[in-house]
Amino acid sequence: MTGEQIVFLVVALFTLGSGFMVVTTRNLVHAALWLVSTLFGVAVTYAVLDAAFLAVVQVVVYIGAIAILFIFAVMLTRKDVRDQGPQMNKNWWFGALLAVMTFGGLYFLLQGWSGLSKTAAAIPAGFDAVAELGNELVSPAAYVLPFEVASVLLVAALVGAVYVAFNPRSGK
Amino acid sequence: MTTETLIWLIPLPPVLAFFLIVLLTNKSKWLSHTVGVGAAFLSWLASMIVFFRAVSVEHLGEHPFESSINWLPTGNSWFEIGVLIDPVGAAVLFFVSITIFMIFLYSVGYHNFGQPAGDHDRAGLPPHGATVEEHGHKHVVPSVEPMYSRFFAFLGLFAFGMYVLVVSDNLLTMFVGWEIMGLCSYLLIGFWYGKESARNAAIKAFMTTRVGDVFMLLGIAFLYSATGTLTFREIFTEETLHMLAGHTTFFGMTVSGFIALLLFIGTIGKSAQWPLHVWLPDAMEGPTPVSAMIHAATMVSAGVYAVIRMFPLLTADMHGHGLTVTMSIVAFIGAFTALFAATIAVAQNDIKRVLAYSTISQLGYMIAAIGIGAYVAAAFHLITHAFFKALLFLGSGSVIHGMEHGVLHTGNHKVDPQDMYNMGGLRKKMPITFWTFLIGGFALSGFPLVTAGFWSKDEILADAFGHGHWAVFITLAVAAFLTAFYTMRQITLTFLGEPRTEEAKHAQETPWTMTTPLVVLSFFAVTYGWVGIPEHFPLLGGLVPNWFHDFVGHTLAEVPETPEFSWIPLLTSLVVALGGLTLGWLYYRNVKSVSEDKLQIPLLKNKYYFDEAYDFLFVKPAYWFAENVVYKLLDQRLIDGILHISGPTTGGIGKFVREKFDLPFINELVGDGSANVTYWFGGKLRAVQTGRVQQYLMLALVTFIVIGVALYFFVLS
Amino acid sequence: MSQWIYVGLFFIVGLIIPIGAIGAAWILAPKRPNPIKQTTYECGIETVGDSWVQFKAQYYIFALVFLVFDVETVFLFPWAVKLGQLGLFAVVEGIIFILILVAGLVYTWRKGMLEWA
Amino acid sequence: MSFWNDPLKVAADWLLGVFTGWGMPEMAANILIGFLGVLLLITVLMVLDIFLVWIERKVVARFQDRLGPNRVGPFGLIQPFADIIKLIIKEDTTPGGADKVVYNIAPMLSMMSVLILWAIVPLAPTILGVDLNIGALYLIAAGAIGTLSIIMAGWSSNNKFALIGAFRQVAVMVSFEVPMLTMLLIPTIFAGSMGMSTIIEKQDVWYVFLAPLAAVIFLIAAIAELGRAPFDMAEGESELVSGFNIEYSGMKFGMFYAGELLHAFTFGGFLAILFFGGYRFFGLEQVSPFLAIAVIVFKAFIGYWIIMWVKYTLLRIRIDHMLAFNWKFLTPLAFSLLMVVALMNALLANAPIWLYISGMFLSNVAVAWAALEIARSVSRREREKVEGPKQVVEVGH
Amino acid sequence: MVPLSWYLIFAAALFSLGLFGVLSRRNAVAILLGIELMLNAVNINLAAFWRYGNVMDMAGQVFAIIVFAVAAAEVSVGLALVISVYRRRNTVVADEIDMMKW
Repeated sequence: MTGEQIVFLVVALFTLGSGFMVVTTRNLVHAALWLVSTLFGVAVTYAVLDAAFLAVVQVVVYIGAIAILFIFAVMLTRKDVRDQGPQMNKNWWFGALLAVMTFGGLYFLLQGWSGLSKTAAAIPAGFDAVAELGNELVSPAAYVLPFEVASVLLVAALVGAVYVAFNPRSGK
Repeated sequence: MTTETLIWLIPLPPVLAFFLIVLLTNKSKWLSHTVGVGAAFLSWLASMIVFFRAVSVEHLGEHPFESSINWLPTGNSWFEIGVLIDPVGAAVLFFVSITIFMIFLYSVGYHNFGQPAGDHDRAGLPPHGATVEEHGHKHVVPSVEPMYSRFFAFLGLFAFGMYVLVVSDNLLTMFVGWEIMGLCSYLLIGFWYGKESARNAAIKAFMTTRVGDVFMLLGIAFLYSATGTLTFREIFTEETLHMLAGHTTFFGMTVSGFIALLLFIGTIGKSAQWPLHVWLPDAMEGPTPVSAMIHAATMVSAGVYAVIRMFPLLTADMHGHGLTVTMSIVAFIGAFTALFAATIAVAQNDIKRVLAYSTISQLGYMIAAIGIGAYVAAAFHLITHAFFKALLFLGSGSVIHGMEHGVLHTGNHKVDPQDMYNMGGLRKKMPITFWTFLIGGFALSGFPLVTAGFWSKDEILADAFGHGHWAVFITLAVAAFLTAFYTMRQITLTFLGEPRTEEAKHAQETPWTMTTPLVVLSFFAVTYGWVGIPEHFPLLGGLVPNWFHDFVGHTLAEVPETPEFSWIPLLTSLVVALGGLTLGWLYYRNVKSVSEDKLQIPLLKNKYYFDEAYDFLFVKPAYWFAENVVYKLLDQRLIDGILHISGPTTGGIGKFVREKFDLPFINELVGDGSANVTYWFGGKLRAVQTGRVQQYLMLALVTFIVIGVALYFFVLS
Repeated sequence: MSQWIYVGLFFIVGLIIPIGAIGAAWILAPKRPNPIKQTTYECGIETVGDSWVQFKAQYYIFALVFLVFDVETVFLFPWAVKLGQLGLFAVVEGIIFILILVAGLVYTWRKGMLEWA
Repeated sequence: MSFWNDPLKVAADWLLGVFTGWGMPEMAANILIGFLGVLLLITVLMVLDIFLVWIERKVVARFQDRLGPNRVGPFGLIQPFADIIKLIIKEDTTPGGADKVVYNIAPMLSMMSVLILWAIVPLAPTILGVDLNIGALYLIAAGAIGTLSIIMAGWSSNNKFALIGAFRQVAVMVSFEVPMLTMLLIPTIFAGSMGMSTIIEKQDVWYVFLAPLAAVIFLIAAIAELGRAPFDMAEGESELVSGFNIEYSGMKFGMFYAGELLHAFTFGGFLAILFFGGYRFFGLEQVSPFLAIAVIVFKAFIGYWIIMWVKYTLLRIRIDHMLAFNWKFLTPLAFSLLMVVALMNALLANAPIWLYISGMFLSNVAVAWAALEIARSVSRREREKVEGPKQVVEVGH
Repeated sequence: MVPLSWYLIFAAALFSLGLFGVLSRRNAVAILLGIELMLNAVNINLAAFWRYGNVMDMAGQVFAIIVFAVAAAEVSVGLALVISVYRRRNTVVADEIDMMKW
């Protein structure tokens, strides 16, 4: 077992453990904080995968913004669930069963796939993923449309969220 | 600028105007309509340049203007989209750009720009008029539309859709334009969303056309899977068509015939052909008559345009003059619609509804023409019809606008300004409207020699006769007779005689923004026919070269031959046109009010629900799944009405359809049966609808897993 | 990968130092808790209710707008890196991208959502 | 290659020899060396941090016409050590109802978020730290962890003041992060890379001369990010007592406090790197790595001093003004500047260097001038709406 | 070297965890947390396929970035909906939010 494998295993276990806490912990703020640690684990996974840009973006977007948004939302809807009462609905066992079945199904399907034991080729020297990304994002032959549409999507989300949550007409 | 670049630019100004108006200028009415009309003008200008360049090019059919760009990567090649102007496209672009520009201009006047805001107008309702004080006493004057800017925004989007449809070189972007127009027609019909009828009509129009569109999309998908391309010029090559015609698919039809049939169903929805015609009369709920005109003169033409575009596909498996299955269906639906809508139009009292049914009927003409292979004639009639029907709609709008003036003057809001029996004698009050309406009406009736309608209609009849399609020929001839009859009825009731109401006496001519389009369109309604006079026509033939046939005919790989000249169709069209007009005038010139009309006596009792009765009788076939119960009640009232409206012909057809088709088949078997089944299932499945997202998700997932496992074990292994 | 090992070392050492400092304090400092010491500090006034007060929705709005612009800049960084070699067309694309987002900001502004009140 | 030209490599080579001599695998040895290097750097930083306390107190005393610490040791130099001893032996109370785990993790994260920033700081041409090619985003990512630590501290204290303070602080931090991110894009555009060392290498002309406005906006956003005056509403003593760290005492409080000071110094360093040429100073960095380190530390101190100068000069701004200033002025300005710079960069791509520089400089000045003019006229209108002399209009006869 | 399968199984496990959260939590905010986990699992797959496929082809990373944007949009609108529902109906329990039935 090489060092990289050990790193991966540690990170994966840490991530999955945190993920398990996200879906089971009673306190929602804790759940959000566990989510942060899960996402940090995913960021480390990206780093292990040499996707440096994704790794930092993961931290910037998820931990810097999405987690904060979650915590704010929990605060704003706080009075309701508190920490008492069941946090799972009455069909939770069925949900768990389905989740396990999904994992089993995915695992089963992956087993039958030939490309599974592929190993990664070395990154070519002088390869700059960020510059390459910049190239792809604005080149008309590649992803310029998704690039622009992403901004439309973000604006739509902003406008929609502002309107839905805080439409002055609905009042308090 | 190259012509190709210019073609790319044609659709842009209206859509930019749409965004400009929606985002920036919607507070200012003046800015909004300036932007809108300016954009329409730019598109018109570009279209004219393109058109004249297209006309001056030799062999445009073989070497059309085309340019395309890569759009979507599909595996290792690209799906291309682009623009194409071939002779048909150029001819259609010509009338589309003119009518759209005229609509924009006309809307300024129609929505009372420059008038004060209404006393109690609200957004979503038609303006009710404003009180102004002048020289000490109060007047009621028309008030400006509250959602003036929004109207121009919608119009802009609509124009964008139409231009995209016309200039696109492939079915996909054409379908995009098609759907944009579908959306706009929904928005415009429901423009006065405060009125429930408008809301319902909007939904009806949207849903009905959707039925057709689903089939059209299926057709497009089928075509793509069969050929791997959606570009017209690639599909219509010898090899591709031969390949498509050589294979058979469902029901023993050839692939090309089946695809053409699916695409044609889309046209049935869009062009309001039987049995999906029901939305068009209701679409008259839109702001009269601007959007009505859009639906009637411009958008519905899109359906016909689509079929004309698909003509090579339609005829791919044709041998000699024998009609293929699909062509027979097309011809039947067209001819049937032409006759059937004409019979309805005879009994309408609402000035717009007459025109709506007339439009359905005339579109049936074109479809029938395509069905019998009269390609050029269909295109010709499409264009002449667009001109004179646009003229008629705008004219009727002008009439209504004038009548509303009278209504505001007397203050009696119970008088329906659209009912022709409230009019009469308007020729003196509204001379420009009268003369232009007369021209449009005569063109519609096919008044011999001078009007455009005559030449195009004659060409269809001649084609039907020349190729020996007797059934189509006779049906269309009867429809032409009825057309002339109801047109004259309309003109007589509206403009001739003496005013029948106080309101009609106080009607007023409309402003220049409304009359200018009328004059421009009436010019084309007359002259456009002269470009397509057959060469062998007695006396006139050969004076003007048959330019249209030559020009448009070259779109196809082989130019269709003109049928031998024969006196029979010519005499027929002369007789039906003149006969219908004379009869209509003789019949209605003495009618001072509804009560004096001997033939209309039953109408006295049933004055209002004739429209609905007809509506429900013929809506049923398309709507059997929706409104069972309601029309059962109305059915009881139908028979009397039908028998007395327009004589035994109409009544006979109605009775036949009702007794042999509707009642046993649709009502009992399909209607009630499906309703019962649906109800039963609804009752059983209600328990599943808990409204809880998580349970839905679980259910979906269980289904997914079950299907996945089943697929894995039964299909993959 | 290898450079990330050093970043990881920074994380580890960055945690070890404060843990060491706090740990030293934990070892050395006296611990004599009593209920009065453990009350929350509110300027000497008795605490009423718990710390869950009603929060302004504006906090959420600011986080929301931030999130959107945050993701936006993520798209813009690769663009900026490559900008020098891409020419005017790419610049215009980026500017369109920014303008669309600024439109969102303007909407929020016009809606009065950026006011603190 | 002597020790004086590349001390890091010489030391590393020597250590590698030592460790492998002990029978350690080479990879493990390398990691151990890295660990020691990081430990050394961070220890130096912590010591520096201790003196920052002294500097801060001395400087603020001078600003306020006082003497500052002057009893313990020469010039009061021993004072911070006394402070530390006090922090360590102070009783550490935890409020009842606090969420203990989160409460204890928060100060550590706060300190860590500052320390990890130094991973990407190039101290000299040969002492690059970790040369990540996504350096600029790393800066923001570390800031995200800092934000998180504040919200954790505020929430876990079970104290209204702390929670409100944390919320305000976070709202301010995330808000000002937008112009900051945007301004980070400008050096990125100039250098064609996000890596800090590349940005320094490319700064033959300091970017402050190319984009002075960007430097100013970055400075303002950085100050807000630090939560220092005039943007320290979150811990406004007069209403929130001390903000999110109200319940912390002893060394945990010390972590927040030291973290803040070091953070300010670090941002001084980043200001130097991004806009003032980093370790470069007229070729001085080529002479010796130690000189380069001296240069960058000196520049960082200048940045730090500016931040202090602002802090002790300006009054605290109300939170609504603060956020309005950001969203309605700074953010639109930052985006306009970004667009202008991107455009000018493309337009002047092939221009001679003097034209490029002057064009950039002038466009920056133009944007700044236009923004100020707009702000001035808008505020004049607003002021007139509230208090201005209303014109007396004669109402009709 | 870590084989590709490890990443895929890791992602599948994370996905299933998220799915469990989505299906079983009562609190709507917690459901959104679960969705975040699922989105991240997808992103791990995208990054892994990028690394183990042709590195020069950036499609994997571009998609991952777009997933970031989608996740941001999803969270902002999702939480806004939750807050909106909370303000009107004073509940964030998913089972009680069943207005869609009518």
